[in-house]
Amino acid sequence: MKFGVLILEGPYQHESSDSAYHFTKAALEKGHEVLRVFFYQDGVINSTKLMEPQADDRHIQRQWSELQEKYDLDYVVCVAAAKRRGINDDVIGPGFKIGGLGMLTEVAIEADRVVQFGA
Amino acid sequence: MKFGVLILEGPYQHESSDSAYHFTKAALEKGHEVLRVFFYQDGVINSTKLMEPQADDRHIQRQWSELQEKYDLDYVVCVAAAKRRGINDDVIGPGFKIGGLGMLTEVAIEADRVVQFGA
Amino acid sequence: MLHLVNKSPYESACMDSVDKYAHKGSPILLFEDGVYAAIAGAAFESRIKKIMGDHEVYVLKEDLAARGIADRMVDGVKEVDYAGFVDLAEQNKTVSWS
Amino acid sequence: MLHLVNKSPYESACMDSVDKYAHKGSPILLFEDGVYAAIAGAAFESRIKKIMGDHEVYVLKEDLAARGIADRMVDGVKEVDYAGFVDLAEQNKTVSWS
Amino acid sequence: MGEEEKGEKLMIVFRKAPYGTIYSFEGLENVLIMGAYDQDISVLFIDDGIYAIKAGMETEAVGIKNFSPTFRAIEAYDIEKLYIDKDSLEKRGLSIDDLVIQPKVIDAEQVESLMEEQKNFFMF
Amino acid sequence: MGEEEKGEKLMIVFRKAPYGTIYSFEGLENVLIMGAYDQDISVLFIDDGIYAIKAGMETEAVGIKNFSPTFRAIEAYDIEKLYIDKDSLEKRGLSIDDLVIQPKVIDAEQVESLMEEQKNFFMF
Repeated sequence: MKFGVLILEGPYQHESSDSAYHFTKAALEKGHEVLRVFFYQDGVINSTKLMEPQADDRHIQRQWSELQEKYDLDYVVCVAAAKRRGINDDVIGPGFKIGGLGMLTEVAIEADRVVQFGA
Repeated sequence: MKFGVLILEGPYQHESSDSAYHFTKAALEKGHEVLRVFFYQDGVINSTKLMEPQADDRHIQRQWSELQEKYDLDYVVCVAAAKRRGINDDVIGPGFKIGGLGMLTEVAIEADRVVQFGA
Repeated sequence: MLHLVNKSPYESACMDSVDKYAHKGSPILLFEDGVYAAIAGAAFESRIKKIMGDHEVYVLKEDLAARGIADRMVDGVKEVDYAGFVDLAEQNKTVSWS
Repeated sequence: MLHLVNKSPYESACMDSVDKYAHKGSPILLFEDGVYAAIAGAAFESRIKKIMGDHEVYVLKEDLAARGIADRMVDGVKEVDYAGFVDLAEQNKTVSWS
Repeated sequence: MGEEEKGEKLMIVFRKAPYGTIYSFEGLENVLIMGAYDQDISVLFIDDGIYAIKAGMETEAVGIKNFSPTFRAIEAYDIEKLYIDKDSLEKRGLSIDDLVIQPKVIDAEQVESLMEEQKNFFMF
Repeated sequence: MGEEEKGEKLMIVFRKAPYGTIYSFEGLENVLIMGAYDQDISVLFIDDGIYAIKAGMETEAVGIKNFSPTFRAIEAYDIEKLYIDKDSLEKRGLSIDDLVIQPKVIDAEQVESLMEEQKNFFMF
């Protein structure tokens, strides 16, 4: 099945990004396609490579980047939401790209299911 | 009276930072002292000079920076919370400084009132 | 002690906590989405009126205006602007429920 | 349609919305802080049991374990792990209440 | 033109109050973008989301942009399926005449049925 | 040593559930720091905050650090005034023996009085 994933909350403050990550990973491990992971609202902050969590904590951006590399996933960070929150091409980690909100509509059209995390 | 202000939510996503800004400004205009504004949890994201809101929207970091300059205020961005969320010395705007969580305890001791925004 | 409430009573249980823990006579300030608690003719009206029996309830003018509900307030609710918010915080210790 | 709930019923009105709008027979998945809705012996127990009369209620194992409440679930609630969450999302359209 | 020709059935649900959080504003941005894709879009207002279209907002003093007039632009984007939950309105002390746009008033059962018809949702 | 000598009366209140949001974890970080300042600190658990000290958390599968053992360190920091609201516990199906620490169980009226005594609060 073709999934889309939408994330609306930032890293660490809410569990949404962790939940979305585990869901996406589980879907891929079961052989499903994940057409796109779209980062909207505070969700855009998950993409910053400037985060430096404590050594015994997970590194949310790197987890996402590693998953992207392993499965060659499409990660889109909404440009309008990102600009408001100080996220731009210079700070996003590997595997993320900044793109228009239309790319969320596209995945809603193409994917069988869009699963939303946070709001 | 000596006030302290504590902000726990990020810019744009929640109104807390706007409310804290209007409260701080009103307190200063009435002649009160504001000993420190402490940015904790997602509140640390208010300090990033990388934010670029739309032209017809307020620029939350600049509003805070201008208020700091006008009244020579003390703004502390919690280092542990900031590191988790990708905020560091290179991205904070004028008037903000990164500091330890102990500086929140200090203002709770010294200020007559700490007013908390968000949670 | 001044109790600050910034969430809608239809979405959040903040107001239940204030109702439970606030000392009789302590003022309550509704601001941000908290102002929706004081709309006349709404489901929460009877609750807020009951709460007003034990507490002065203030609403923040600026947040009322933003939401287009300044003319919908339950009788007896007191409007304050940010300067009035500062005065309340000067007169009372503050605690935030959100 | 699968209804996803990630907030505690003691803090948020999400579950009221699901109860109101979810079609009879639609499954509900409690995850993140939503899992607190299914604790046996808690105030929400009677509500969740009533909801279970109309809906299959699932809870996410990983979130139960994290919160130390895996052995506290109301009888009849079904545990799934993330792989099971994916299966539910494959079998149903999903809608998120948070 | 039949609905089949209009592409996928997608729904944007507004259920959060405005200004306290940005959900409804960024949700509206999403609606406007979706309007350009010629799909079968429905917009639904439930719970506190009904407050997002209250008329008479004056946001100057809070310093936040008033986005409610932009809801009027939805129809210009050829999105005509607008719905609002009757009970949410009543419970919150508003009527349809209090709003900047007049979605079709439906009850909770109709909300359920409408949701069941959709392919994908966005909740703001 | 009299309380007056211990400086200001400051209270940290935990009222949010763990892991769904970071409030309780970063609230705990704040408690540990405050412990170093030799003030008259009280820590109070109410509402969903009682879940932050549930025993038996196993967080490996969600990939988030289990912070509950750190609550046991509070006493080592010379913070001895720990309270929990009786009704919040009962309503949420827990008892004092279900917790990693055993704060003093008090009722809502005692919570009120305790809060009235404080100079400043932090709500997490």
